[in-house]
Amino acid sequence: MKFKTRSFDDVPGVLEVRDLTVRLAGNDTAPPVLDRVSLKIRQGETVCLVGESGSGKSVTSLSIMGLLPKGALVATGGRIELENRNLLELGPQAMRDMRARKISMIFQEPMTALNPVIRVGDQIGEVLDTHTRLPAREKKARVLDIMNQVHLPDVERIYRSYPHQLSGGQRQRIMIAMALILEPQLLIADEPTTALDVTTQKQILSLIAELQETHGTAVLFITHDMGVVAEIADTVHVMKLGQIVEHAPVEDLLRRPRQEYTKQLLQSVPSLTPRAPRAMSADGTVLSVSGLQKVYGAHGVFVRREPTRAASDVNFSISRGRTLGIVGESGSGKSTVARCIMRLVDPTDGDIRVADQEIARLSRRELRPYRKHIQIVFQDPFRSLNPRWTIGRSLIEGPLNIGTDKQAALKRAAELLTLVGLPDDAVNRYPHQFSGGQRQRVAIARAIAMEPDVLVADEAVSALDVSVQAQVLDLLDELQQKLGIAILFITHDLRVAAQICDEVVVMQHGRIVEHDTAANVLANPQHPYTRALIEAAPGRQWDFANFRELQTA
Amino acid sequence: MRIQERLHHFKGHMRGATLGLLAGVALIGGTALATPAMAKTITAVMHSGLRVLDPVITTAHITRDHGYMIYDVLVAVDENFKPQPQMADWTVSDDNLVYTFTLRDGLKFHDDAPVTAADAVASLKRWGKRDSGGQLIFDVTESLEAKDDKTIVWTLKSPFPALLDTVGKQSAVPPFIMPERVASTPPEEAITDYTGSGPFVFVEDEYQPGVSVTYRKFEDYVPRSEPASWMAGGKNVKVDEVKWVTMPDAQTGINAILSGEIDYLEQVQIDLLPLLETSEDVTVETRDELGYQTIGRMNFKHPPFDNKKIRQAAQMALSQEDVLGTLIGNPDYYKVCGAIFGCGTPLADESGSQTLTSGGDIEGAKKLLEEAGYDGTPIVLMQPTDVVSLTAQPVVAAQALRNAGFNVDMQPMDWQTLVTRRASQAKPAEGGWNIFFTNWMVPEINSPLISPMLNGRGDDAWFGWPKDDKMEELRAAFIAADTPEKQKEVAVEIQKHNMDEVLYIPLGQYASPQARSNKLTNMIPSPVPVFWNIEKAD
Amino acid sequence: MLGYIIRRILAVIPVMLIVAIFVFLLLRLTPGDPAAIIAGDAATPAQLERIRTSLGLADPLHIQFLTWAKLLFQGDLGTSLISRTPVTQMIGQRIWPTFNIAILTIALSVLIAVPMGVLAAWRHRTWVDYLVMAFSVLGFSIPVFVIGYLFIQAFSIELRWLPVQGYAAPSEGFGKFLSRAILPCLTLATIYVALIARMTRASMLEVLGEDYIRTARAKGVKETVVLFRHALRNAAVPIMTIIGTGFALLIGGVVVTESVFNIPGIGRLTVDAILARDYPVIQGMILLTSGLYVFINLLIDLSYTFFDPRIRY
Amino acid sequence: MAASPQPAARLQWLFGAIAVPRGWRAGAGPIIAAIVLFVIVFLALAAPLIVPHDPLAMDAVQRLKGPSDVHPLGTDAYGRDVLSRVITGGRISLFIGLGAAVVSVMIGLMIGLVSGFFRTADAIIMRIMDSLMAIPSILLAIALVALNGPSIWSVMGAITIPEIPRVVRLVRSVVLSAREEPYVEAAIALGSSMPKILWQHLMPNTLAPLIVQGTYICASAILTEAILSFLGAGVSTEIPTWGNIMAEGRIYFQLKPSLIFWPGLMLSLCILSINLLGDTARDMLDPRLKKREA
Repeated sequence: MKFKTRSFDDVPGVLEVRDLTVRLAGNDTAPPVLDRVSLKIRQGETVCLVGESGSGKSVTSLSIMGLLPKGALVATGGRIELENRNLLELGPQAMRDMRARKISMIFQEPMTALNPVIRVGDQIGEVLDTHTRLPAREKKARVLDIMNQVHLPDVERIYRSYPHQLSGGQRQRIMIAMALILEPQLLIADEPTTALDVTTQKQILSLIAELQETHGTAVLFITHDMGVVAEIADTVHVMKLGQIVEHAPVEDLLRRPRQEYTKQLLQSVPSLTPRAPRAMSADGTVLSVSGLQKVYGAHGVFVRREPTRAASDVNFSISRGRTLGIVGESGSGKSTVARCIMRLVDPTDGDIRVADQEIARLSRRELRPYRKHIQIVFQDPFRSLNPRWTIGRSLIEGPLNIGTDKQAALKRAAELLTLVGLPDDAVNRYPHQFSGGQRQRVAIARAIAMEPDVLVADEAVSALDVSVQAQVLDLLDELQQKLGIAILFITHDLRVAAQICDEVVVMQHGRIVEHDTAANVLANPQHPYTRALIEAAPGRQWDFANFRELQTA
Repeated sequence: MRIQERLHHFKGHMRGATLGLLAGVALIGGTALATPAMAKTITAVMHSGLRVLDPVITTAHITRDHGYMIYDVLVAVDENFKPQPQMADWTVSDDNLVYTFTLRDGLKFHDDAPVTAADAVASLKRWGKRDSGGQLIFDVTESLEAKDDKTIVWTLKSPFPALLDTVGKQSAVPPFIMPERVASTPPEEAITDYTGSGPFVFVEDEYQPGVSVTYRKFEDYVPRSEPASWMAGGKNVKVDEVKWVTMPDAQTGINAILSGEIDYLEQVQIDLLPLLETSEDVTVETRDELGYQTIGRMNFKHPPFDNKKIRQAAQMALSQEDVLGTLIGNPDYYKVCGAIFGCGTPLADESGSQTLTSGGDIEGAKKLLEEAGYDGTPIVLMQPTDVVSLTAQPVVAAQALRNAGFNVDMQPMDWQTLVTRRASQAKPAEGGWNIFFTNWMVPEINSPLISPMLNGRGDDAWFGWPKDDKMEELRAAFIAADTPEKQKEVAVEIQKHNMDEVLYIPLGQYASPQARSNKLTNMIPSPVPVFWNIEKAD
Repeated sequence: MLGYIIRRILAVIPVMLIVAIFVFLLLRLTPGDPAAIIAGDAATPAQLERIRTSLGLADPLHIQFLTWAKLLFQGDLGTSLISRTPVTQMIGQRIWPTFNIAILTIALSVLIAVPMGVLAAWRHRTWVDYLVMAFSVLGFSIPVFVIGYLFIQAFSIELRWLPVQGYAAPSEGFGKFLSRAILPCLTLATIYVALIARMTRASMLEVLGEDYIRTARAKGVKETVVLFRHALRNAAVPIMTIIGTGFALLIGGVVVTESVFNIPGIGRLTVDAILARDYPVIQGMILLTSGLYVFINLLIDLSYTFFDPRIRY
Repeated sequence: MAASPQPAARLQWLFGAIAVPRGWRAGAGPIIAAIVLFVIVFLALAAPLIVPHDPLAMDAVQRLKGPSDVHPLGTDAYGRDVLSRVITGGRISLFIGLGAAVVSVMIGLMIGLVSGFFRTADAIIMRIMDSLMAIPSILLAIALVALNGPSIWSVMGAITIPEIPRVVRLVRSVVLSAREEPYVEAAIALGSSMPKILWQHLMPNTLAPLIVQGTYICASAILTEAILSFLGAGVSTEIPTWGNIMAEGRIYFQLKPSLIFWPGLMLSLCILSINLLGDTARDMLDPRLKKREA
């Protein structure tokens, strides 16, 4: 692993934040959202701010931009210095002048950060309109120039496009072009690649690095992903609950974390090295899929749309006690497969056998007795439990459907809660009283309550912070060992797949491009797409949990 | 077609509508009412909107008023209730069987054709099929024909002393003279050709049913030389144009006349008079001293009002003062009057109306009810909710009847439902009725010949369907009476008989004041508002 | 796009058919007899019966419906039973006052309400916001006719600035038109402004929370530009929708306002026709207003593509 | 049903995760509105006990009198006591408002659930609802009142029917979007039957928006009643409502403004309060707004 090692000791600073304190508006008693945060960014330096959700990373960046939500959060103390001026003291007009000229910002969601009703060329041009007086021709020339610099193809066409006509990566390039067109001294990037696929992420990261090189911009990069940190940071600040707990040059931090919290954070990062392979179990196949196909669209009286093949010719099977991972980027068809198997959507063609029964063509009514054999856990823990139902009621819904006695079901529910590591009095509580990780445990318990043969986990840990993610993965592993369930694990994250899967299926454009044991897929990928995926995984040569380079076996 | 032209026009403007919506609105054509420059126009608000243009098919007052604007009549009654020549003079044979009418010179229809005897005959015949008085005459008519262009001969089988009064009557359906081609329309079908014979021309292009109607002076009309008196005499038009507009809201009309936006308001609600009294530009007056009679009518076909005693009890419970006091309020404009032919008319007599005119007799009514053995059968009382001049009567009557011990089921409905329902002979519980109220202009009820309520022919009678042979005998006697004295004698008998049988309950008389701008002068006092003779100052 | 328009127009057919059948049945089952109105107070039952027959009201219901539907198909709405005038002609005479006043009202309302709503959303939870909200709640809470009377009392009777009633076509002079139209428009606009201002505020509040607003602010764009260039256009679709559905409300208001201000429009025509049981006119009017409602909402759906390039039909 | 006994839990069941946002303050407006509404409802309920006169008793001599000791708000055109009529009028107006709200919400809920659930029925139901929406509600109401006579019931029905399609659309849209929620999909996976999912998972989602919608319907029904009375298609004068008191008094607007003023004031205050409470409920329950607060 090659870290950035340039020393910034004698480089002039661009921005200095000193003892910045941010509080909830009108509430002086609650703990501050930011508690005396200090950081310094120097010319050309990339400072990474890492932390889990709620640690105050984004509030820090918004404070610098002067974009704290009005009436909700206020900066009550400290200074933010840029060019010897305290940004916190600037009036609205003066602050507007700073934005885009001195400091720019790009955001996490390129899907929503661009105005959907204005052509992207105009959106970039608006920066020039706001801060300069250029003739129209020159303005357009500059916009096209920056669009070329961010390596957008066919800039004339894209100039006239609306955001929805562009891909996620292209949109993020537009954002970057917009941020850098006036060559600001500081670029704040708030999780700019989190919503992107790994391959796109890689391109964007290298683009930022390239532009930083050519323009000498300082970058404040906010992320939760240690891999990204390892790839791009000069200096790292670790945040927790509104405070900076540790900061150090990147290599120091990854090799020799001083704070316990930093260590924990690093240890939670799943390794790209596959776990030790498990023995094939003797039990038979519990789920087999063959020739599965799903085609969307295509009919309608006046509409002639190209049908979308969300999945085609998908074949695989899982045995008892084994975990099969389906890995792919967004749009690869992995979720479609999961939903077909669950019969939440009806497959266009193909067979699905669960518990020795073909279920692909059963009617909804005929299907119901077979539902118990296969259960699902969804991605979003905030939406997968009925907010109006007590945990207990959610847990017994399935058992009651298959005729279990209510008292018995409730007793079982309490046991299940203990099993997933929750207090058994949780039965009488409501979902909103639990954290995301806890809710995901409840969702797992609800699925397990049916005593299924197969558990489908559809991005079940993707919305969780790494430390929580690790706990939930451990839980799944534990349950599998105790109950011998087969798990179909759908994820976009190769690290997660490496940690939990026995076998991995890689999907692209609705087709399986590679299917092998986890070890083989990760260590010796055959398909170019798989290879690209693995190469794009940031920080892949670093073993975070052990604070050292990855030891290739 | 007009609408398409407009749409086209509209589209054109929309295409160029870059100047904004306001400009667009300005340009889109509305219904432009082109008024000749400097023309003298009277803008009048009448009591209701004109919707039906055939004055023979309907008895609606507004259509009758419209009839007098554009049509003339052969004979017309003057303010002394005497028939006078209008379009024609007449002679009567000694045996009272042959009436010969001679049209005067210079009569012209609005299409410039001269008025001929044939036109008059056709008009009279159509009227005779529709009007109840006319029917009586035609019952005894031997022949009615045009002898030549100017002469009409009407031969009867037996004398009909009131013929001239009936032909010359002011209301409800006078025999308006129309061209023969128009008058040959079947009497059940409305006419569609509005060529008139009167002093004003109907301007068809500017007619908006229920909203406004415009009349232009008919330059070729030759008025008589006598001074105007009611519908008789010279109809001298002294303005260029008369425009009737409708205002659905009493308040609006008053505000409009106060601000000078209109010249004339036919009816002013008496409660609102104080608003007008302070104005120096507006005069409030009673044009028609006779005014209206408000009445109650019971259903003779169904219990309990098939019982004479119970009808009498109901009549006894009512008090004219209460009804009129609530309906009109201001005593200057109402008159307690027990005469079924209306006070101030030649036949007026108040026999048998003591309880009505002296505040009602609740105790007497209770006693009568008891005697009659009233069993509490609910009385379906129909209450119109949308006619201002009929809102108070049902409410007041219901209270009085309840006080007397009646079980009253007051059923509110709009006037349309009421007029439909009153035609139903079904049992009250099955969509029929027991009692309702309405108003008549006094000239519509001032004689047994024309008052519809006095018809005693059972199912052929007016709603309520009394079968009353005695009344029919009295009416025949009235027709046969050939002197005013004899007529009056019979009329008194009819009055007494009505109050005994309670064919209908007269609830008193009220006047409806009008408001006019002081620019208007010389308006003729008459039950029908007429627009000849009026002058308008600049 | 064309395909979409065709589909939408085809979808209108069953809707209008249901409206037609519904209205027809509703009316024919209503007690009330146009013959009685034509004949007047003194008519006898036999005379009524003859008039009824001559109007075709004595035919069986389905025959009456088919007769009407057949004419309708030829673009003929029939003839008024009362005035014997063709319904199309009556509507033609009466639609322009209503149309002009409605257009002016909508223009006025949008011009007042949208800035109000934008301001309220921008100054969320300040006195400006509360004032706008108070007004818009108040606008919903006072009956239209009371508002109309208050305006007349204030501007026409006390101040004598404007005529109390009546209507003048724009062709008679724009000033004359405006002096008579302004009070009815303001009266009608109260509820419409309340409606649009509320929706603008709600929609703007939602949009102002979007990421791209933050992006715009991060570019240093002025607040007015943020509000009107970035936010308002994104907030436009629900605002347009409410303008469309509010059209039904406008029709209701028109009926009352035309009575209060004595405007010879289609609102009064319809109420008069209902009270007189003038079936062809009622049927024609309800079909017309329903058709207009459907048409306006189709236009509004199509206008979405103008405000939001993501919407493609 | 949640078997939990605590009221807090019931609220939870009703409003779900969309509970009152933290830091949300009602402010003075809704509290005043609640007090005003309470007073009006109390007056209406207690009307027969507290009115000084029989609201129907007429007196031709005492017509259109100004305020006096006997008649604190004067008398109307029939000599009836305005104060008694206004107080009593609230009974019927509120009854019509409440009735229209409850009935249209109930019917709309049923139709909406069916429509959101059965795809085949949906097409037909929505066409009918579109048609009903297209007919201007005030014209429909006048026609309906003319059809059935101006009783309380027909006025209520005339106000209710045009509201139904709006409720149906609301319920249907909530059902359609809630169908996509993972917890509903989880329920499908758990083998719950569709009617059960519809009733237990989807229906409760509609309650909060329906309560809000119901308050608006209630307010607009009271207003519509007044407008129907104005147009001559309202409840009979024997049954006083704010609407028909105003409608009867409107020709005396310039002479005796009090005939319109007092019922108008009560009506406006009442509707204002209901609307304010509805807005408050909506602010509390609107998940989008909550997101912004968070």
